[in-house]
Amino acid sequence: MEPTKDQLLDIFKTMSTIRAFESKAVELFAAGKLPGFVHLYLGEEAVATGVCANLTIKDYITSTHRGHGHLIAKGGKIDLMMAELFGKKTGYCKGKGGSMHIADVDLGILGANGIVGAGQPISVGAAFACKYRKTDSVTVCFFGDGASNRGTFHESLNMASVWKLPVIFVAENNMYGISNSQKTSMNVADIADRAAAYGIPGVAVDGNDVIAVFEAASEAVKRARRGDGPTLIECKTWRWRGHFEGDPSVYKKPEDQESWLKKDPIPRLEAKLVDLKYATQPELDKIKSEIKAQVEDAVKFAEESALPDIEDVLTDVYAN
Amino acid sequence: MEPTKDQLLDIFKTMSTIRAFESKAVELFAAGKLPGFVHLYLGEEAVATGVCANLTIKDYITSTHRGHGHLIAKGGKIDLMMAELFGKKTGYCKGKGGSMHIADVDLGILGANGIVGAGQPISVGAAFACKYRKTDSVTVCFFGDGASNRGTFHESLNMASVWKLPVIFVAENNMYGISNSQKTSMNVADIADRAAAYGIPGVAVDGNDVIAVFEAASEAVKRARRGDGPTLIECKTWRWRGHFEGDPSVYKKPEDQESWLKKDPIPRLEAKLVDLKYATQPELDKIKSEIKAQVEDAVKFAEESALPDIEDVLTDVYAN
Amino acid sequence: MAEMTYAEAIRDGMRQEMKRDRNVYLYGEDVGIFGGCFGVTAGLFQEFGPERVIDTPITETAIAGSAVGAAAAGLRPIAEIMFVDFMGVCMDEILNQAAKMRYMFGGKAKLPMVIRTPCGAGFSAAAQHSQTLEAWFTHIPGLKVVMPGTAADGKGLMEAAIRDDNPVIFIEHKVLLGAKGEVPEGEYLVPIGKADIKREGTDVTIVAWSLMLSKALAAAESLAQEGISAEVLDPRSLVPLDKEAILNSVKKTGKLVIVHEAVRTSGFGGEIAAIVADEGFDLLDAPIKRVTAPDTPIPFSPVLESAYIPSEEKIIKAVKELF
Amino acid sequence: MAEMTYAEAIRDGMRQEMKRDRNVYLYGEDVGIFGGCFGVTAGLFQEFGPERVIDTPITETAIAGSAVGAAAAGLRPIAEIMFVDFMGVCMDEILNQAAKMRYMFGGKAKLPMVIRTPCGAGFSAAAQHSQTLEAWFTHIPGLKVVMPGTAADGKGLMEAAIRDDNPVIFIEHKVLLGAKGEVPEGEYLVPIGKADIKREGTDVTIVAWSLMLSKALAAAESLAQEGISAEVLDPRSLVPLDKEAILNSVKKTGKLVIVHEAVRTSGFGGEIAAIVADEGFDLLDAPIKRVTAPDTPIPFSPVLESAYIPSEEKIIKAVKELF
Ligand SMILES: Cc1ncc(C[n+]2csc(CCOP(=O)(O)OP(=O)(O)O)c2C)c(N)n1
Ligand SMILES: Cc1ncc(C[n+]2csc(CCOP(=O)(O)OP(=O)(O)O)c2C)c(N)n1
Ligand SMILES: [Mg+2]
Ligand SMILES: [Mg+2]
Repeated sequence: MEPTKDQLLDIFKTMSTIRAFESKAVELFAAGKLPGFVHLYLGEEAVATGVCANLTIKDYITSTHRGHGHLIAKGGKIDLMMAELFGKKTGYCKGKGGSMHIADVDLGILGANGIVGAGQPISVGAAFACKYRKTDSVTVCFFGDGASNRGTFHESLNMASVWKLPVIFVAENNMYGISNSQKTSMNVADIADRAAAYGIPGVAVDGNDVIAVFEAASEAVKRARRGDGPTLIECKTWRWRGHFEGDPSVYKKPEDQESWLKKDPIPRLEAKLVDLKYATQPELDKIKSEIKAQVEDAVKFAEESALPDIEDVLTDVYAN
Repeated sequence: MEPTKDQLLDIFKTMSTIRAFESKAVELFAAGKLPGFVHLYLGEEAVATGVCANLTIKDYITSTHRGHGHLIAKGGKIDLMMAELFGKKTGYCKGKGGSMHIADVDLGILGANGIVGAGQPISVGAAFACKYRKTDSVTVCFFGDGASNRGTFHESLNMASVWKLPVIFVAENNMYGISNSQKTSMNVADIADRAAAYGIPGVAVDGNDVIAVFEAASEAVKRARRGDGPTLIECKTWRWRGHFEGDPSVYKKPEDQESWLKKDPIPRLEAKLVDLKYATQPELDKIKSEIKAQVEDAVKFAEESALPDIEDVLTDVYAN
Repeated sequence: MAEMTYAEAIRDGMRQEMKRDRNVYLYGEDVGIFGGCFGVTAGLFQEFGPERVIDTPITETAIAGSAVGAAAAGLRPIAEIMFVDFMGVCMDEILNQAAKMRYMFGGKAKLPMVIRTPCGAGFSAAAQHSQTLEAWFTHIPGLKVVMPGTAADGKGLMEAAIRDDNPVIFIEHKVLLGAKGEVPEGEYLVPIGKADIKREGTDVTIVAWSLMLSKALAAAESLAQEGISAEVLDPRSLVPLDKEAILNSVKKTGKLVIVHEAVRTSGFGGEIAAIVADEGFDLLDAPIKRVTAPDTPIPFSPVLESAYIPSEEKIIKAVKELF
Repeated sequence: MAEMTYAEAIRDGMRQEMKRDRNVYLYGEDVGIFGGCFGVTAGLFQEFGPERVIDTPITETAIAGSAVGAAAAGLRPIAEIMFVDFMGVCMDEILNQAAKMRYMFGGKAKLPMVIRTPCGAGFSAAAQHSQTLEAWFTHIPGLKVVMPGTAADGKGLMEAAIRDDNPVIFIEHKVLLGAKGEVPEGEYLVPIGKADIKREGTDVTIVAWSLMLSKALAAAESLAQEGISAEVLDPRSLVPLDKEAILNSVKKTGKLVIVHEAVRTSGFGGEIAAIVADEGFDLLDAPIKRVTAPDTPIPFSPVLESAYIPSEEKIIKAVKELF
């Protein structure tokens, strides 16, 4: 199903928010303000956004180490996220989790995850819960091309398939797992082809074309809500930055980087919006600068927030 | 490639040895002479035999909890095996391993294995060693339909494929993993179809037709020796007995059991041998009774062997 | 009270909670029609149906990982891992997901899940099907670790584990499954974190759990005949550990022997010894002894296996070394 | 002697053995061109080529499992697991295959393999990238467990680990990677199983390894200024453990403090305490103290993380409690 005008404008806002958030994170990391590892989603905005535009607050997602985009697309609050990146008490996890562990269970966000592939079986469990309760909620599992080689992928897709669970597996093929090219890590061109091993539909789309992503996800979500089981969607995209901030990406070919930068999903969407007369370029530019201001506010919130109390080390280990 | 007369007669002997060994194990277990778990290969003899007839002593295999057939087919000595089943000092593992851990590294048998799927990555490592050393040895990895759902399957086939390793993955689809039907454990009819997920050939054969198994394995072994990488072969067969001795198999349909018993691979091979005039039935019967006598000798050897010394508990933990 | 086996009691605990709360369901390999590899779940499929008693493919990683997802989404899964030996297959899910999610999320998740699994040697099942691995789980903050040694505790701790809002590793002992005991009928809860003095005594404290409890009790009987009065304390849960109960007992007896079936090095006995050697140092009037399996894999042959497993005799010997 | 960092020293140890023996090869995620996530393998790809320094897909299970197969077939793999935190993914391969194969096969296999992996907090890498999990491996008979605390030991133990015919878990500390020290050039072997007294003293024994060694040494310096003479003992390998060296030191000092970065409960400190509380009970004139991380996952925020990691101050405090 094609996105409506409202949907497409929302998609634009979400992609722009991710772009602004991540661009700010580049700066903040370089300025030494963000502790730990930071893995950015720049260039991949269309994937999370196109998929999550099909979800409601009652649906679940599992995310990865490269999670900011997924979280924003699922409704995560950028001030709480930013405060978490800063390790502040007001952050999503009270400063205990950091970039790789941001979660908002009330929004159905079952967490970024520092373990490659770990979200896959978790998504199966969340989808099981929805089916068990006879709701029509679905779960989306985001993971990378690298994660597609982990055993968790196989066990999770198999289990989801035999139990016909409402889960959509979204392989974000950004061509690399750290320094390892997808081409040398697997002997199939399309990760989507692996769906056949589980008797489920598999579809590969241009992950920089948000409408293509939206449409594929829309099909898969409908199928899942209908009770027809999982789908594997592969979105081909490109990680603009190093694996983490600080990685000079020596393993990438400059010409590849260059050609992918030209496929930036945001101008592409803007052209479409203008073309469809859903908005004028000045309107879009205005939205973008509003979003940038929101991100600045989030940074301000984070910077002004208090650090966690030392005693907090010991709390939140057990419930009750 | 079709098996030669000599090969076919050898195959007959091997299958008959497995049959006799396992039939004896049924008796011995019922008589309380075999401690621990015993998982029998009755009815599946054509798989291990047809595959291993293509191997030499320099090739490797990894086996499973249901390993007696693989071990015999790869040249394992039935007296040392039997003594191990009895937990005797003269057994393959000095009584320390038992049925699930019999190994003969000098014969290239890297062990039966109590962990479902564990042989898969081990086989990849052995195949890697052969390639690294630039020998033309290959490794065969036997595992069940149930094991085809484990994460190890995925990681191993993927790694073997991207590194073009000389390994042949043999899925013994005996239709059950303990009580779980293959049909409800995976959503594909043929396990062989999963080969496509790794860009390697996959072939499904009648696992009760030893010639079909031989031919498929022959192709795969040639391919591996040539340096063209792994193959997945699925052999459809049936486990005659319960999962382990003592399991009444309530989950099997009697009519399925009955129809599969009729597909006994040994009479089928006998008919072929007679047909091809490679042997007369009386000659074959004579071979079978000789083999039975050998198995009786193995039992005698095992029964007369000494138990391990208590002090042996503490030895063989570390080399040196 | 009713006489039941340990297996029946644990099953009854599951049944009580499944009747009480529809969010509780049970799944694992062959737990349905087959009734579980050791029959612990027999009959539950018939009673609760295929929606709540579910066979899985052979995929421990997906079993444990999906329990995390289901619990985070509000269910209360009981997942069976057929042997504790197979926990290595799903350790990441236990270590990095189940145990840490709540803390990493700043307290904003609840993971009410139980992983049931049997441990122990005694059936000549050899090195990959006979281990006792509780120490690993006790080294993972965020988990609770429960190891009942009697039928009644099996039931009461199972009900408590299911109601607990944290991931609980519930370790059953294969050799105990057929052991009978008096078990309260209907709802029955044993608090997690409270030790039980299974036998009072004045001369030495023996701490033992799971199967070793019964061996310690038998040893205590023999010792009584020789004039040594042993107190036998069953911690029942290792995390949380009822440290006070142990220290109180040592205060009375001045001597401590710890018995476990796991291999010696880095077994949970070391933790208990370390606690007492610190906080109870002044209470001790003799070295702390541990009776454990040796540092070897578990051998197959029955003669070797029975030499391997800690025995009543070894407990008696260790106690006597202190007098 | 040459001054090198701990990372360079470990790399040099690998290089020496790779030059010496063609059966030695190195593989893991991003160990090639990328040089490893922490740069430890930088340059080895260029030196030894793609046949001997090999990038793998993200498949810890296949990495560890294939090391077992390759070792059984006669090679001497060095497999890298990028963080010790990911060991849960391949615990079955370590627990049930690598560690047990020799024993299960009645002594008829040799598994010369090294699994290298970095541990430790200090980079705000949070709960899934900062753990220190040696205790698990010490609870698995059949493995050796090595944890160098200096550059020289890093090199010497690496060479020894590669030549060892058993599976060795070689745990590097991320914070130490850049720490410099004097390291012998050329072939250099430090025997596995021999402790090293890194500082002599008479009043208290501090046992510490990996990063905690340097904190213990710093604490000892401060304590010296207050008139307390601390002996600092580095076991270097936990399995085999040089128990005699520890007992000899305690014999001299009468007091024992154990320091480790792992969480307290069931950390390896418990094992050492238990050994001394048994075999060295009469040597002790004070309780045994442990300085460890608390029983919580590792928090992200630097303020929390630094409160979490055992510090020089905490070591000093623990020692002073004994006087
Ligand atoms: C089990 C596990 N292995 C290795 C890592 C280290 N690691 C973190 S991200 C990453 C690459 C992941 O690649 P991919 O799945 O393609 O995701 P991307 O980073 O490209 O988004 C690796 C190897 C990890 N975190 N977990
Ligand atoms: C990792 C693991 N999970 C579960 C088991 C218990 N188990 C032993 S054999 C078996 C069934 C295996 O089925 P399959 O792979 O089809 O082999 P088959 O027994 O049919 O030959 C199971 C579940 C195990 N040994 N290891
Ligand atoms: Mg990627
Ligand atoms: Mg099967």
